[in-house]
Amino acid sequence: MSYLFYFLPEIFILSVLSFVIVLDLFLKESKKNISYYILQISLIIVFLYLFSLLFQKNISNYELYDISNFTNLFKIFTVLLSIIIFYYSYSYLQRFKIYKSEYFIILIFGLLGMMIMVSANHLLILYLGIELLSLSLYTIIAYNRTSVRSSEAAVKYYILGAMSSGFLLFGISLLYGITGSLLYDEISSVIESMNFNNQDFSTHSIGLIFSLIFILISIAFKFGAAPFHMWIPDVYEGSLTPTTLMISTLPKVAIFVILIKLTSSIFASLEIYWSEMILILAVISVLIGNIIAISQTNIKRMLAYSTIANVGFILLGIYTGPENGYEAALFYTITYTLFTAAVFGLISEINIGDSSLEKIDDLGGLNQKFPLMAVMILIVMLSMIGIPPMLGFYAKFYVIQSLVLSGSTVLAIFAVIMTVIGSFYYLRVIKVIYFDDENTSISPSLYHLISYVFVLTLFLLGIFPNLLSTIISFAIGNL
Amino acid sequence: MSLGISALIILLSPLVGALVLIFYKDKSEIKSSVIANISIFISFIFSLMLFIIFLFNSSTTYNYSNLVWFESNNLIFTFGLLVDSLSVIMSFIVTFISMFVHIYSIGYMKNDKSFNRFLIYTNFFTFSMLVIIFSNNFLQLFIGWELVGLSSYLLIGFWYKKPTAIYANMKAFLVNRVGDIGLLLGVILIFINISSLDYMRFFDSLPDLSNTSISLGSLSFDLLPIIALLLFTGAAAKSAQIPLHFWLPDSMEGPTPISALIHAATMVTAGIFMVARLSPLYDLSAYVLDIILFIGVLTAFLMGLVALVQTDIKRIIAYSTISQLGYMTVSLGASYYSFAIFHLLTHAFFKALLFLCAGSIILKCHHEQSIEKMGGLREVMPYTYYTYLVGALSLVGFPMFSGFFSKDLIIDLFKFHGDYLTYTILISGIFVTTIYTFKIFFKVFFGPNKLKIKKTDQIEHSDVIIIPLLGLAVPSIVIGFALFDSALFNDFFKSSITDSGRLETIYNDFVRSSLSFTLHSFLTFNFLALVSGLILSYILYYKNYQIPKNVTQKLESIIIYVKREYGFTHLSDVFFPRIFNNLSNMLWKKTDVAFLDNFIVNGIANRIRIFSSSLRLIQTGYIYHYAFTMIIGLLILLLFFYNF
Amino acid sequence: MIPVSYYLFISSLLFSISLAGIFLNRKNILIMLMSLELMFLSINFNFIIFGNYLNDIAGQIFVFFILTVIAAESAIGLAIIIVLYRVRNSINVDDIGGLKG
Amino acid sequence: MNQISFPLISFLIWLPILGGVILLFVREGYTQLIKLISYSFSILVLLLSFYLLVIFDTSSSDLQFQEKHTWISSLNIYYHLAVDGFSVVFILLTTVISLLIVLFSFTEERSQNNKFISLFLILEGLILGVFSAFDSILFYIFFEAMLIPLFLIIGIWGGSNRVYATIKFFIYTLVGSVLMLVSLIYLSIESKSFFIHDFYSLKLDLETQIYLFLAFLFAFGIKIPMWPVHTWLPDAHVQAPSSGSVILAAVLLKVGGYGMIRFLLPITPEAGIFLNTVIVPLSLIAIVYISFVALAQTDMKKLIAYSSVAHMGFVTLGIFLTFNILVPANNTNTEMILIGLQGSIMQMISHGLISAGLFMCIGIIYSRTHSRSIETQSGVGQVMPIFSALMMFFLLSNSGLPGTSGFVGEFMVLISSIEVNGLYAVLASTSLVLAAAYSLWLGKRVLFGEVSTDTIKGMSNLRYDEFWCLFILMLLVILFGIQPNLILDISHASSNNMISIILNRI
Repeated sequence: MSYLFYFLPEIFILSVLSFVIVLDLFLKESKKNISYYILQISLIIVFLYLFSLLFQKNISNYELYDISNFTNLFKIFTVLLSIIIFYYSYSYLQRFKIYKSEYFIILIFGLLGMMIMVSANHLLILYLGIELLSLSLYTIIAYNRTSVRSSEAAVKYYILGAMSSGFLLFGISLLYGITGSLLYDEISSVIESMNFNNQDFSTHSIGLIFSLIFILISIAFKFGAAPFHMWIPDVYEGSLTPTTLMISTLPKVAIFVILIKLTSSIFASLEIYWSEMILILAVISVLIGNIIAISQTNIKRMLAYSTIANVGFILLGIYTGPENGYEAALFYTITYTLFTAAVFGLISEINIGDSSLEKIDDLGGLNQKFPLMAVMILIVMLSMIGIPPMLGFYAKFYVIQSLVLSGSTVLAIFAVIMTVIGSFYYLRVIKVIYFDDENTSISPSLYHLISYVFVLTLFLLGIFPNLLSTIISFAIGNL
Repeated sequence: MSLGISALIILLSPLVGALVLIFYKDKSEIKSSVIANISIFISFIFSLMLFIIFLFNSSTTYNYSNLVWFESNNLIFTFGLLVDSLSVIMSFIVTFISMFVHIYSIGYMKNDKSFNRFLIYTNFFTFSMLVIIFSNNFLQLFIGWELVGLSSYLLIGFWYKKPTAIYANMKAFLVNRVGDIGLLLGVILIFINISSLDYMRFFDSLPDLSNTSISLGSLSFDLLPIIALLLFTGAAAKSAQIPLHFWLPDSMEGPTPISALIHAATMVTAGIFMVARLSPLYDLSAYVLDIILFIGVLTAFLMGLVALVQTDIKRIIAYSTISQLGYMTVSLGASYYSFAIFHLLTHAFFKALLFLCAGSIILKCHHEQSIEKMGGLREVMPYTYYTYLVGALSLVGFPMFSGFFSKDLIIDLFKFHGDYLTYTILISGIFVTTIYTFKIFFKVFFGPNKLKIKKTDQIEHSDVIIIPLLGLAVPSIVIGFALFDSALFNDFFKSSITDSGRLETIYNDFVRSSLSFTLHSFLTFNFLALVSGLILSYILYYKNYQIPKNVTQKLESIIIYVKREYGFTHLSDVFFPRIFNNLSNMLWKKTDVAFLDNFIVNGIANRIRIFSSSLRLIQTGYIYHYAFTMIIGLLILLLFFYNF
Repeated sequence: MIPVSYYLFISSLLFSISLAGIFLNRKNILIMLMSLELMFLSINFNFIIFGNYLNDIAGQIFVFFILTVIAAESAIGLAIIIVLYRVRNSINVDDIGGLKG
Repeated sequence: MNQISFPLISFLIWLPILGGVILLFVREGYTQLIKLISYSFSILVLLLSFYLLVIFDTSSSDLQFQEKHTWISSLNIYYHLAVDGFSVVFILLTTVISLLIVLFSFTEERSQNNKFISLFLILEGLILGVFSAFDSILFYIFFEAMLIPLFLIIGIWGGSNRVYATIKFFIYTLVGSVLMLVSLIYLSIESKSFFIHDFYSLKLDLETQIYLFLAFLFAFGIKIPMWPVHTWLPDAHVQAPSSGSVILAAVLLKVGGYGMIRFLLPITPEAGIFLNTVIVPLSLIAIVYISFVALAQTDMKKLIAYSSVAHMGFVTLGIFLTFNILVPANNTNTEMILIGLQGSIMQMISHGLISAGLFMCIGIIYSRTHSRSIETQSGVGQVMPIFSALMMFFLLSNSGLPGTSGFVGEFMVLISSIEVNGLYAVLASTSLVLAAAYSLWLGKRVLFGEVSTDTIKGMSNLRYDEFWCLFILMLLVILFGIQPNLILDISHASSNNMISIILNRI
């Protein structure tokens, strides 16, 4: 039973969940926020516990469930991020008087799903994790019952998501049929043993490529890579800002981890194929994301497209292969996630009149009224463009460097040109904030100390990126 | 007292004066004029001293340079002083005239609210002229060259409210800049070939350079003629030679003392001075001398004609200045540099005198400048009358007047060498000169007093105006005679100018002595031309005989044509400005804004924007389209990798 | 016995039909749900075939998991559709196009 | 060699930034406090830079006062600061101009003055960073970061069309610099380090060199700016507030020239020769064509902006001609080329001072009449005589009058150009006339003539602070005109070294 304590986080979260669900029934309307606090505290506990796990020596790996330091770090990151997300969501829901404990319960379910899926060493577990995540996402998008857009977004995401999990399953079934196993290691060794090359057209190779394509597509869908990105703008726009905040950050990291785990274990010997596919997806995503984002007026939608572009960048990083590409991609993912969290957090704290911020132009002249807020957004936007000394610059730098290293300088140039085009729409936000006339109906919520601290930390990370980069390389080392 | 120190004092004293004038609190006319005049006076005294020293011992030269401008490895640019007979005589001229002009301006510029500024400019001008004169290297020459250009710019535009003035000064500066391009390129050519800008180094290395050649693109030239030509363009611009002459007449917009100082006596002769200074170079640069000669002759004659048809008193004298400069250029072209310098000397005095007279006339006539409107001023202003007469006789080269010695020398040169074409042209030049000079004389001082200017019982002007007139009249009479034997033909320039040998021969075979030269001159065509010119202008302008109508009709068109300086006026005032204007506007509006900016730069941005707004339409919002795109993606990947 | 490829053919056919059902359907969302069900059934079919073919139990087990998950999923789906119907009184596919561009 | 105990250069960079950050938190109202802080910081920095100059060993060409600390270990990027001759020259220019700008910024009324000045201080720090960074990525970071403050300065305090101008400026510069980033990364991979001097010893084949060359040329050519990519400059200048134009023209453009000397010359000389027939004409076009364009302007700032482009043409000419020492065919005298290189540095410095003066003058007129039109305004000279004298001085030195620093650079560049090809020299020397034409035309129209409008009649006289800004600049211009050695000595050893590096490449 000794090894159980590696699963303790998941178990703990689960038990807390069941407790809260029950407890919530017996709480008065006015007291319901207690369950929020309980969940928040339990998250913090989990965070600390996971942190302590980092320093465990002799971590024996289990064949079904992966508890390496890599996944551990990932869990730490997700939990940390979800604490912040919880804070933002809570303040938002309180402000708009739509607080319900279920919101957080569902969030935690999603978190659990992610933790499971990244630790999965077995395709079934992976599937279950992904489904757990997706189901909670479906519901949380539809959380805002009274809004047409929210439910519409939910429907779209639901249909397409189910479709994509269908793809995933189809791929898994093919894989299972060909290799006769569901364990990562076994599958990879079997494929290894097949050692076929491009000339080989056996049913096996075709089946393998098919399964690869199907699995990749479903991952690409969850990741939001073009041309499987269609749900992203609608969902981002449709759902509540904190929900968007959640959707745009945590799942991305989880899916990214899945992607590099699959590509580095199961499909390791198929690199010639998947790198090509990822390249195609990456280029399309960067193009579509950056270009369409220019003509957006709704800030959430604009950020959705920018997400697609960023995903393209991450894929470019992965394309360049395990030796240095993964590190670049991981760095990029982390940076992207942090800054998306920051920007959506800031957006969620700005009211226009008595509704939340939608149009970019509503930010007009924020600088005159709330200079500090304006500076925060400025920092975030510049980082998203990739202007040094912001963190975003190093992310782009990593990716471009790995591209040049892998000899595809043309791609590097393409990437930087796209960065320039991308700067158009980020600059527009800055322009609206700093150069436009003041929009009187702006009113940030009162308590955004956390976001100041958060953004300031990010800024300092940009000045001293060494910390982050060392952690990243440590994580990749433990993959 | 060493030459160097005194030269330095001569050089710096005006500058110090200018600085004091700038920073001294009290700007009252009295104080300012005292400061200015003292500073000029000091440098005059010293240059007079030097001049006398050199009269007795002209062979001494003093070459001193150690003030470093900048250095790169072993290439060093320095400032320095070169004191020899040439620079001494020039500094004597400059300071002398500058001093009298300063005195004169006290009266002339009286009650001008920026009197102080005027004196600052004139002091600064004197300084920068002396920089040229005493420089011992090309760099300093160029710097002084530009500085005199600057001060002339400032002084022409002194009355900066007058649109004509600020137009004229800009024109003057730009034309001079055109010349400066040549000068600068020449200087740099010298530098890159001898890695130094020192005159002496240059003269020493001339033999080596004489057979080097440079290539511009495909064709290649001998080096020295190119350098000589480039430098001469600079000289031509400064000394207002055709085709770069047209700035000088307009420059008369400036105050009259300035016309006397800068645009008659000193600055415009800088070109002549430079060529004389570089006589070793020009001796070696074959065909360039012919070009110079040609330009000189052209200028001397044609500009005289233009002077003939002018009516503005100052413009007439200006054109006559140009033609006199032409005479100097001619003698340069004949490689008798000393004669040019000699004519420069005499011309400086009598032309300054004439301008100052004109100034006093204008002052009397309440700034009326057209001679047609004047008349009968003989009784009103006797001093001016007599001094003008002196100046006029000296200008036309009446024997024994100083102008005669220098000018007839130049003309007889060609008789001596048997170049009769040039000789005739120059003689007809004299004829013309005489006509217009006495045209002014008769029209202004005789005839009816049109402007009704009363003869006041007290003196015509305050002393500060009369004294310079007299002070300049004296040398206009005597200096030619005084220096003819003692200096010019006494190897005064031997140490600084290379034509002493030729001087020897011409002196022994032709001139013999000043007296014989004078007496002999009464029997020459020069004198004939002079007298006939005198008579003609007496008939035309004193007796006012009307020439028959039809003749005037015939002449009318020609006169107009000549008035327009044979089309130069049109070229400079209409043609070039228009060309520049259209060209620059075209380049700006069409190329820069329309093409580069709007088409390329903003064009790309707009195209991206349009592309984006059309691309966003693929996001239709319908689930089945989304699903469809997913499936398309699936199929594409499948097909792409199926036939691997 | 029947070669496995036949079964595979059947299942892929089902899969494709379900895909077609999703993007050809212009009327009712429920039909989309049905086609999704069909899709999962085809996948289950796959798993069972392979499990049988490899005579390995994992495939069959996987099917059970899928079935349960699908059940949950369609429950949520229906719930969402009800929400949608509440706010807009129609579950017609063509009416769901508010978010676009 | 020549090490000192405390990190002088870090102080130079971070002090102004610190000052700027402090200013951000000062309330707008406390003008005195703002003045105190900004003056003290900028003066402190100025003194530091003088101290740097004093203890700088001009005889040696190697890096001095090095500070090297690991910064991003996984990328082996170092926090590596140092100075050589080139750096010191530009550092001094920056500190002097910045102080004057701070002085000048208080003469104009504007909202949020504290932020305005704090942005300037931050900008100053970043520029100093550019001039002293020797790790290429650190250089790049400063190079890019400079955009941010100026972007805000133009955008917030700019004129009516400021948004267009500032975004154009931003994107333009970004396009150039990202390409440079790629080539820097390429170089770092080749040389296994980001240290700039390690790039110098790389042996690159011609094709690669050409690509790198074009990338760098694009980056710095936009910054300086060179001919076809100059179109951001007029807009940026016209829209920027006066102080913004001053720092833009006086210092930021020089970053381009500095970068060319640092990167183009030593890293890609063969490419330089290969493309010589393209790039030298570009500079000549900049000189002649842009001078004509300047003639057509009706807006003072635009005119001066274009004249800046023309003057920068001389800088690039001097730099590009340096490649010719590698061509054995036309046996060029290295000494002359060296003079040309030095000349382009001199030209940058003098243009820094002169354009600063001119933009301040225009700012002074604008702050009184709220118009920059050349057509409608005239006769300023009668109302503000002293001011007009100063402005006339700057205009004349802008036209390269000997005795002012404006002449020295052009003279030196002309020397090297005539050494290489007489035709270049002939074309370049036309600027003698053209520059005079547009400068004097501006003076003629605005300063001279009758007073045209009542606003001009009502112009208040020159204030003391304004006067001192201009006066100091004038003194410097004259000083460097008479003693250019003061500048040239500093960079002389480095230029020599640069030449030898280039010669060693082949």
